[in-house]
Amino acid sequence: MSSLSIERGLYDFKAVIDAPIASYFSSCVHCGLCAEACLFYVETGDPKYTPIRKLEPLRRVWEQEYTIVGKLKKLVGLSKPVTDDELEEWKELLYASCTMCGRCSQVCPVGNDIAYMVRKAREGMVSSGHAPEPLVGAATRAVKIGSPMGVKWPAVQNQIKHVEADTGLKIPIDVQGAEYMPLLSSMEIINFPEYLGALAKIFKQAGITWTIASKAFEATNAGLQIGSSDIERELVVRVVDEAERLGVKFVIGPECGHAFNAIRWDGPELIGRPYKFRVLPARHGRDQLRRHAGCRYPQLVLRRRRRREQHGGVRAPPAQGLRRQAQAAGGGRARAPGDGVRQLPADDRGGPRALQDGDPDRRSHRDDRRAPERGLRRLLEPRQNANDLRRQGGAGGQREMNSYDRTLSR
Amino acid sequence: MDFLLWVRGPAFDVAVAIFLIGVVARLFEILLLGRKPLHSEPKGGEFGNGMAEIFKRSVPLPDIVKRGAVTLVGGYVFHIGLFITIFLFVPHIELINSIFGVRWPGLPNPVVDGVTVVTMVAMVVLLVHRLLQPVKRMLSGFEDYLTWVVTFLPILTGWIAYHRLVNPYPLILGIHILTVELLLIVLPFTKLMHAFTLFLSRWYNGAVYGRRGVQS
Amino acid sequence: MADSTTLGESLRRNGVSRRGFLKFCAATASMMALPPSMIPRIAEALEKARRPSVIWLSFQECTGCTESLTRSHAPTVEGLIFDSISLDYHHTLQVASGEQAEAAREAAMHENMGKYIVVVDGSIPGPGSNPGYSTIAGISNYDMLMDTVKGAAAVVSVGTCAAFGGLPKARPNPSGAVAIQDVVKDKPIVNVPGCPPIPQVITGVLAHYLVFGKLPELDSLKRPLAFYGQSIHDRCYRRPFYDKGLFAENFNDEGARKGWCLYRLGCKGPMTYNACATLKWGLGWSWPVESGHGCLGCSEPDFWDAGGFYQALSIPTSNVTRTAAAAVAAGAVIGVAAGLANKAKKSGAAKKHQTVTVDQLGKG
Amino acid sequence: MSALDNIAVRVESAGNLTRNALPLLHEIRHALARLAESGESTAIDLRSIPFGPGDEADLLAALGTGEVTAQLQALGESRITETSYPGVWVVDHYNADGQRIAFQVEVTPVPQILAAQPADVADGLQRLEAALAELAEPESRPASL
Repeated sequence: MSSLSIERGLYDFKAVIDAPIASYFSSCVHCGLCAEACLFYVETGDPKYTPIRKLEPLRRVWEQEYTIVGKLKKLVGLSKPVTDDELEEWKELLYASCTMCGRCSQVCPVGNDIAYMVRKAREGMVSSGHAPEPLVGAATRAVKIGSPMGVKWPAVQNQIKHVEADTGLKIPIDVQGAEYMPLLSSMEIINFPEYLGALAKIFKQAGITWTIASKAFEATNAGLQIGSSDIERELVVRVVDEAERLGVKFVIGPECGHAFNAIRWDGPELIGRPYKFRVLPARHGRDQLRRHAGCRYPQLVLRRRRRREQHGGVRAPPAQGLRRQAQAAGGGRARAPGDGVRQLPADDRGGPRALQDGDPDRRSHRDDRRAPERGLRRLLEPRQNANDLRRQGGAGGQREMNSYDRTLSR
Repeated sequence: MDFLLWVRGPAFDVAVAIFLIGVVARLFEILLLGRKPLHSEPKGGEFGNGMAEIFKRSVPLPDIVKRGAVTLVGGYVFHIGLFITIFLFVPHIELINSIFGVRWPGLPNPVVDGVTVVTMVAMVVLLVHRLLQPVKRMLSGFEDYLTWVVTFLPILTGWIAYHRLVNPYPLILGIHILTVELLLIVLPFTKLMHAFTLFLSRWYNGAVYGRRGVQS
Repeated sequence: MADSTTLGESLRRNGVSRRGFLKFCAATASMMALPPSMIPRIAEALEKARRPSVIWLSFQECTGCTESLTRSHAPTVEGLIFDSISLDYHHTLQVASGEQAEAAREAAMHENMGKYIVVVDGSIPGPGSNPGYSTIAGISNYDMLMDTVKGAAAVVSVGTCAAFGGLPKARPNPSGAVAIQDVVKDKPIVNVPGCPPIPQVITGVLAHYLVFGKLPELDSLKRPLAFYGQSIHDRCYRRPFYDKGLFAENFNDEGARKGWCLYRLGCKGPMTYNACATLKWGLGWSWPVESGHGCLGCSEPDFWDAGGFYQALSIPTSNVTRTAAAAVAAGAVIGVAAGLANKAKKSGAAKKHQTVTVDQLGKG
Repeated sequence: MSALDNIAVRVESAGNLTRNALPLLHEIRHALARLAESGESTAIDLRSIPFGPGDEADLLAALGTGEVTAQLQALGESRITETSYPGVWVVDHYNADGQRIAFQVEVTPVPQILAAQPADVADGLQRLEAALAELAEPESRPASL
């Protein structure tokens, strides 16, 4: 077992470059439109946040290794190799400045899926030892303890007791042959135990058998967040093993976009076979969504930071409407299933995703005490009108952005 | 005249050969990197959605229309103008007909002339924007300016040749053809390759979304 | 032989009235493609003009140029021009032959040393090729040319063969033909290309020399600007159809009958500089485009090798389709080879991948 | 000619389509204006204009025929016609074989070629005087030889 190194990183860069990535890099015309879609750029105005630039190391590896001209340039010593220092510099761009919300992938006029490439580039970042510390910690906790936030099974058991007491319903645990197996995020366990109660009520009403798996209750996949297939696979396998051992028909993914993505889409590719069960999203009907407006989380965080700086470290009172705009980053490691008035529904592809690193500024999110109920109420309406959803998720996002801008510029 | 014969003859052959070898080789180079077989249960169609995305991507998302106005408007004008000047000018149609055996009616020359001017203006605006806008300036390197020049020159020289602003005509016509040959040679090995890979990229993007059941 | 009589005297002696002289000047202006406002200057100059001696050499040619010239040799007006020059040697037209003819040439050269004009039609086998390919009286074309131009005031290359090499120079150029300007470097040269040139253009150039005593203004290919200053395309009466995008698609369609533009049928008008569209042929009767056939570009260098006469100007001269097919095949081979190499590299890199564990991460 | 007419392919009404006479009429209008304002004469060489079939007829029809028609016999025939626009003349020169050698529109009060030329006048005067002298002194003639 060797330690992480730039060589390992470069091998992984080479290994992850596939036909789509080669096509994406070949297609980029440096039009800069992805920047206009990236909240990190929009909020700071700093061009270094231009999404495609975040992939510069990966692009250079592609050019030098997989293109005719690049190989020739390398041969005559015209190309600049990707170095350890450079990757360290890019750590901020590939992690702290990207939520993989995918807005850039949606606006790119040539159709480049930039978020996909960011995910792939992180593989090399991890194996070259350039993953950020907080995510390393989260991944370590996820693998060693079972949850990125360090929530252990006894803590879950404890919450279950409370929920059972509150609702008078039994929460089934490790029931062989149950039909449904919901996954929980740490946030849901610790901050929003109502979620569990709501699930119990729904399943009771529906008369469906279900179970929580004591060895695979955690939905959050820190492997996806840090960008390591190996760790992601390890965490997925836990769920798959338990689900298949218990023989459930359905695993319910969480509201969190990352977590759902990991179990729903990445999982089968990581283990190299289809599941023996199906994965469902926590809420149906999102397939109807059109393009989503993107993750608002960084906007919030960045503006808050700026505000703090401007006020000499004293935190200014949040402008009215700020909370309203606090759209979910999709759960991730720090978010509840819903908070703001206009929770942006995640789509099945993953939707809004959590901020990977940096200052999640959790407290600000929890300022809104009503949020849990709102989130739950939504959850309890499993089939919303599709048009309604579209409005919220599509054009609604733009409207919000405008009203938000107005609020702040006042 | 010797020059015109050279650019219409051997030089054109060489340019077309390099262009086609480059494009085909590049496409194989890209496609052969392959994609991993997928095991997750698909939620929607991959192929159809990918194909649809090729067209749908041409419509910009309302989110960035305002912020990216110069790029979008300039880009649209320039690309449509390029299409018209290349494919709807009668001498060009004849050229295509001689190689591929298909022809179609062209536009009246004064129309193409006007479009050419608009196209050039759009390109100059885009260049200035590239030089001034921080993101574009940061992203831009030698290749970006090179490709601008090799794209602009054929339009400019063609326009000059049409208006006979340089005499004798065979000279300027020859220069025009030579600049096109330059463009052909440069295209496969620069970002101009997006003229082809754009379809791949849009398809891949649309396919991923489609497979996951997301309408785009 | 040249004499010291001026043209004005010569005309008056022939009983031509002043009105007739003015009419002659108008015709001369028109022939030289000069505007009517030049007529008084022409009259003034013609008064004083003296007859130059002209030696006409014919080399690798078809006599088409001479045929064309004789068509301009109509009695009276143009005739007067030729009455005013002294055509001392023209082996097709002169009565004398053999040694007598060559003696006439040499005599003209001696008498007018430094003042005579040499008109050449036809190309010559270049200095590097077999001189036996074309000889006159046992003298190679090259030797005769160089010998004759030695004492010339100017050289007029009549026809595309003399001006640019012409059909003898067409690929593969078996006789190693070259244009006159390729070998005559130290004399003023006027090229009057065309296959053949318009007769008025030939006489127009001579008239210009006669009237003004110097060569006309020339373009970069040494063609008189007065006749070759504008392209056929720019002076074509069918130009409006080109601009409107109305083209004949074949020689028997509606467009052809309506007299639409012949660009698509291979008209080389846009790249051809000549006066056909205005002077026309057959004393202004018609010209190729008016007769429904595209311009062949005969007054341009290498027109015979400039692609098919019936292919549009924008069409490449080589077989691009074949090149394209070969290039696609070659591209596929190169691309597959490069792609397979890439694939091998990629799977090699994937094999080198070592599983990342959180323990490693911690140490990272 | 009837045999030629039987050939299916012929140019149909191309003159009406090309309308090259129109810009020329404008040019003549400007020349006429100059003549009216400053007395400046203009001559346009019609053989340097790219006429299509029918264009010449169009132009002449548009100009029409005016009050003066003159014929000149010098080195062949010349026809000088005033058009329906006074001051605009069509001057058409032919050689002895009836081939056109020059063809102009002149915008001028009287085409110069119509006026008797000073040299010819002088010559005429000489000849007239000689003729008169001959009439007056018929006997002296042989002596002068």
